[in-house]
Amino acid sequence: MTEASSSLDPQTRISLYRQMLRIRKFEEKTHELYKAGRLTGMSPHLCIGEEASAVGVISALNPDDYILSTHRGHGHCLAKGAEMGKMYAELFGKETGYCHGRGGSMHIADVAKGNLGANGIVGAGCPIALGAGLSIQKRHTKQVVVCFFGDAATNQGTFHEAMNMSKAFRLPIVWVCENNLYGLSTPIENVAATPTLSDRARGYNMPGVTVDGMDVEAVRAAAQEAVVRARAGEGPTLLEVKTYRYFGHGASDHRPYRTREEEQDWWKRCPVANFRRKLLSEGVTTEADLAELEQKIDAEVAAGIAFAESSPDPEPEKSTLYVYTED
Amino acid sequence: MTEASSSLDPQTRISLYRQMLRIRKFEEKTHELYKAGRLTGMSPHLCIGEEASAVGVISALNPDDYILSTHRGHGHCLAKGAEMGKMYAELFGKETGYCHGRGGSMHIADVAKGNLGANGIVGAGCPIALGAGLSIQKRHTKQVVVCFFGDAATNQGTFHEAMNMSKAFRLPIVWVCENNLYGLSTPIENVAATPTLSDRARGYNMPGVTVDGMDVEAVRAAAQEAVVRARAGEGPTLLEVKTYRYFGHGASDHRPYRTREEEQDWWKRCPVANFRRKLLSEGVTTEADLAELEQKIDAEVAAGIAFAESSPDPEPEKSTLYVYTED
Amino acid sequence: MAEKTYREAIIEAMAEEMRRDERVVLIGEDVGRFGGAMGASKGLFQEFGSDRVIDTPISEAAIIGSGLGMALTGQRPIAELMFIDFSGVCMDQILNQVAKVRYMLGGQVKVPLVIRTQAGAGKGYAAQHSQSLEAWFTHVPGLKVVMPATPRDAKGLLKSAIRDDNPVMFIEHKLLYNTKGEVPEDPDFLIPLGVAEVKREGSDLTIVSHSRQVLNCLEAAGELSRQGIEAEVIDLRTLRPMDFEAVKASVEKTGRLVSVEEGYPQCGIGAEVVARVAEHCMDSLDMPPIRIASKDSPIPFARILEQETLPSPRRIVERILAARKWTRHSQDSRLAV
Amino acid sequence: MAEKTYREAIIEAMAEEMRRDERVVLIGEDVGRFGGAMGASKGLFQEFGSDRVIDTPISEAAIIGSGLGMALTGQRPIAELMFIDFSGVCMDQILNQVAKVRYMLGGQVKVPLVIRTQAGAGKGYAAQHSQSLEAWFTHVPGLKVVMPATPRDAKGLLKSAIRDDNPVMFIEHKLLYNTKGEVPEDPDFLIPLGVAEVKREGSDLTIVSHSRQVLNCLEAAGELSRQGIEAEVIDLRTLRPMDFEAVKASVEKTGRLVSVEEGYPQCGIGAEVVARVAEHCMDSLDMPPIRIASKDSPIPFARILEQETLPSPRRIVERILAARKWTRHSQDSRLAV
Ligand SMILES: Cc1ncc(C[n+]2csc(CCOP(=O)(O)OP(=O)(O)O)c2C)c(N)n1
Ligand SMILES: Cc1ncc(C[n+]2csc(CCOP(=O)(O)OP(=O)(O)O)c2C)c(N)n1
Ligand SMILES: [Mg+2]
Ligand SMILES: [Mg+2]
Repeated sequence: MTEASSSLDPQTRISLYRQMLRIRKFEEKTHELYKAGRLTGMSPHLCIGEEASAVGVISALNPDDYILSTHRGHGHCLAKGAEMGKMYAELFGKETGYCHGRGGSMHIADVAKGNLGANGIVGAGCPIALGAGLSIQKRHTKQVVVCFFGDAATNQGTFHEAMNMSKAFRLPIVWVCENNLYGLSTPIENVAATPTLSDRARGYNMPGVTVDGMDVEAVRAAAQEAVVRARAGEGPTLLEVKTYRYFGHGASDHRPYRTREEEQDWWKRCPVANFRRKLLSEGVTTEADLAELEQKIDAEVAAGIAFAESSPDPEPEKSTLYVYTED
Repeated sequence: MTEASSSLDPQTRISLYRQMLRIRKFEEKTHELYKAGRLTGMSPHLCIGEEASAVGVISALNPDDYILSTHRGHGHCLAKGAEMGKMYAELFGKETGYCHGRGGSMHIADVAKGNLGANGIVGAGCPIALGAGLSIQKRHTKQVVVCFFGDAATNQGTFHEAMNMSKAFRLPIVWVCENNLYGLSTPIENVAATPTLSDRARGYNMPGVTVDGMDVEAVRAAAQEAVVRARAGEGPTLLEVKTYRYFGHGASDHRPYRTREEEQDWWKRCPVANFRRKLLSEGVTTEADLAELEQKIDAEVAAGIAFAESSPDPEPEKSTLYVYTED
Repeated sequence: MAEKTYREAIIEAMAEEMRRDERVVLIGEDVGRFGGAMGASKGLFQEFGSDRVIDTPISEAAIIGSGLGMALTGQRPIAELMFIDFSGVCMDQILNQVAKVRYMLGGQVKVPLVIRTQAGAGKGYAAQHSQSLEAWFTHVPGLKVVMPATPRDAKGLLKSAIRDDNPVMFIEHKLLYNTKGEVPEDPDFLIPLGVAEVKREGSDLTIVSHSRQVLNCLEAAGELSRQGIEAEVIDLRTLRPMDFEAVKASVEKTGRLVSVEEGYPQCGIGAEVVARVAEHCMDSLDMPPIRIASKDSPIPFARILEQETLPSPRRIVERILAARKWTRHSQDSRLAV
Repeated sequence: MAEKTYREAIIEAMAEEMRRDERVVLIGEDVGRFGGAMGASKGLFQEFGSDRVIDTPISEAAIIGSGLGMALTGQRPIAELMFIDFSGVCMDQILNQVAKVRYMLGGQVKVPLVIRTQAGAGKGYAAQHSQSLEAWFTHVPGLKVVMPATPRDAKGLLKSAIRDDNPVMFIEHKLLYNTKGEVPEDPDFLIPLGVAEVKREGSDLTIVSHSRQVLNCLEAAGELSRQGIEAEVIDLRTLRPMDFEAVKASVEKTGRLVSVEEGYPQCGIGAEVVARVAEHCMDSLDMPPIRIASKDSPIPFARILEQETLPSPRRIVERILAARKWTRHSQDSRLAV
């Protein structure tokens, strides 16, 4: 790592914390809404526990860099600058949502901010990231693409094709594998040839790095290194972020495939709580300041939900709008 | 390698030579027939130059082991014990061909001999090989599966899924990559992240071996090691066989993408001619014996073609036979 | 006979066939201890163990290929594809390998493989988890395509599919898993593939449908009946081979055809049904046929949009009632009011 | 105007659009220096260089995904898929990404992507290199589907496809590349997508077709004319959106419909055409519609089997002549002998 965690200035560190907390609170509320039966559709895939990945990686990007996100993508979307109101509105299926209610949680996107979209197909973002990389290469813009995917996605053919081509063409891409140990009920160690997923990079002659995904500063530092490499035209990196999803795959998943002890151990490593403690103990901020920050986020959440709730439904007669540009 | 080339007994060595020559002569005749306009359909993908791969690998197998072959599969088919007559008949589209004229060169198969078939889709044999491996594992039969594919096939998603799953499940499979440096017009080095394709194995924690594909004894020895491992339940191996196709991808390919010098250099390494010289210089056989052997093969080729030519066409009214078992 | 859910019927069919024939194995994502994303393999791992109920990586091409490779080497696999929408990532294995290998090899092999998957919308799963792609598979020679609408059919057809020596796409519907119905317990209860069933008799009009839309059609038929129109509802059950004789016999009786499906409208199952009727019994038609399908768009997420997109009993009734106005031989029509 | 081959027309269309708009790029296997497996990109690499004509690994999902990713970030890519049969290995990218992303994202993006590929049988390429899968793509909302039959159409339609802001499956036919015809040289010559063309006028019967089968239909129409039957031949050119108005107008004139396609028979383009006619102008039909397609099997290798499998002028003529016997209103039929 090029940068020790302490080298970050206080404002940046507080900002990292704020972003993680925003995600945590957004997701907690989403969970609550779903449990209360106020969201329709597939139970949202929450990223509670994985906030340091989204925030650490995306904090290493410029606003005009691109990301491709996953079915577990609320954190990525928020970290790339999305508004909570438009996100909640999308989860509620409202006309004011990012996708005008067409996409929902699994297809959330904020293209204006460089988030080219979540994806409901495991591994499907990888080939699309290649195209964004090629287009940057052709336009010589020095942008970078970050493509997120889960541990289980590394077993998809698309992952492989994308890894190979990105390296062969030296594309400015950072491949971020959010390894939360499971793909739905299946422990990755049962179905992957390599227990350490950054080892996959060895088959592509590509730098492969594993980082503690519960430490936002470590994630940011590792991402920054990869981003610098990409921006300098030195090609892609595979960054494995070791993390954990505290909740089930979806709300109906009662996690019979893992123990409560395992979960407790990971809760002890909570990226948000621990970073909070660290900031306080290192004197970077105070309880009072954090309380204020927390209140602001609570207000943002409340305002977001109010916006979503008061928004109109899409017009059913326009259900086929956006199939083609001519519509 | 467990076995020095000289450790093979004379009969085995002569048999290896005989098999290579059979393939060479079969293919030369095929080329001649195609050039003369006597074969219809896509120009056959000849394996001239790659004989040591098919023969070396398959000579390490038992008769009840399985292979999956490729669009460049005549050599595999012959080495696994197919009859020339039924093969030529298939190339001629005759009712007496292995596939009753339904498949042709690209789908040639001899299931009774364990050849589960060539494939027209690059990389498509890999997932099928997994199933053969699973079925062996379940039946505890100690059989082994060899799956052949080209260098370019290692860039397909199916290759990756199969490599990963075979290792995660310790399947009895030998993955044989016939690296002839090109996928159609494209040099593999332009489009692959790793110049040495056995390096791909590193991303799967799998033994990866590169062997001189112009030396049939070296290929056989390397294959044997992998086969022993597979049969012992120790899982798969990726074996890269470095070889060269002396002809174009198909007959209409005039190879603008490579130089005649490069081809000449590889001709100097001809697996058939060099092994012949070796057998003679080491006193394993004599010119006279080889002349006899050659004549026998010429006769087999001639008989095969005569059989094919004199065979009936499929009956057009039965064109839909074999779509379903009820047909 | 016992009242069972569609899900239970599916599980029971697999369990019975696995007991009967040890070559039958199940392979797919999370099908083992977890019991399947839809819970449609619950208990099988516990009974049959990891040799016969195999959890895979998220590698659908490898799953289908594994099924094929096992089928070619003496097993009778069932490969589960979690959502039919994921067929995109393994389509080559289905289209070019599974469906064609027997033909390409001139009959050297049989492919006793069942690909079990589930389709359909109505749960707000949005565009990539709600499709009804049965028309695609029906298009492809070499495959059989089965879509049961009831627990009884699910069991009898799945058992037949497993015993069939040809590849079968067995497509369940995600909204049906919790529906209930009588299911025979005889382990030799089978429903042959390729045979439609008249799910309701009627004399005025023929409604042809399959999978969950059969339930909508029956509901619509109830409403029509209250309005004095007796609809016959034919459940195709198997889309390939299609039991066109059953459709023809009904249309010749009623003189009117409505096809209802949940898939996309163009080149769908309805197109095939209507085209065959037009070719083979146009003279029996007293009114132009009616096709009802999803709207011509990806499936939207928002409930209000999704409901608008899908066929519903109300839409079916409305279309049929509206059609009466343009009945051709309205003089002699039984439908004319 | 100059006489050009279909291949030249394709190359010219791409070259002109690449000159006109530097956002247009071509990506695919062997499309660069080699000029494409079908020679349909010869010279482009030499003129536009490796930034705009990109040779890829054999990774079709990566090719289509690259096209999509470029389209989302300001380029106007053409992605070449060497054979339509290979769509199986990249179908998810086409079905679930390219076709749906604009809709799923509620219009946040446009997808100006052309997927150029080639289809069709007749060269003895066997089951995995001879398919006509246009019905699959036509089934999918979000895609446009174009299949030109002549060099002129190839050029005008490809240029329109490249300028279109929606994803277009542009499907060439392998047997057409060497066919010749007049091709306008005006760089602004465009043929709008979604407009069929009457390729031959006739009063007795309407034949609807597309791609290479249009040539067979024209040949059949010549033979029929010698037998006193004047067939109108409509080339759909674009299958989605389909110019049904053109079909309807013709059927209303002739009273008879024959559809001819090279794809598999069930749930094909012919099913859609016949179904629409049955729904919307059944009263105009004097005879049951006729569907002609490939036989219901994978495409066989042997020439004698392949010829048997495909539609041909002879088969078209025979089917039409046989049909005259069962003309419904044979008294007043112009076709009756
Ligand atoms: C191609 C494909 N296969 C299966 C699924 C169903 N599915 C959705 S998420 C998921 C688990 C993905 O695991 P991972 O990639 O590790 O991401 P995580 O959910 O753990 O964040 C599965 C199996 C899918 N959406 N797409
Ligand atoms: C999925 C797929 N993509 C492309 C092709 C067209 N194609 C057939 S063989 C070939 C080259 C394959 O190269 P390689 O795997 O190295 O085998 P080789 O021909 O060199 O033996 C190509 C591009 C195909 N058949 N299937
Ligand atoms: Mg995971
Ligand atoms: Mg090669």
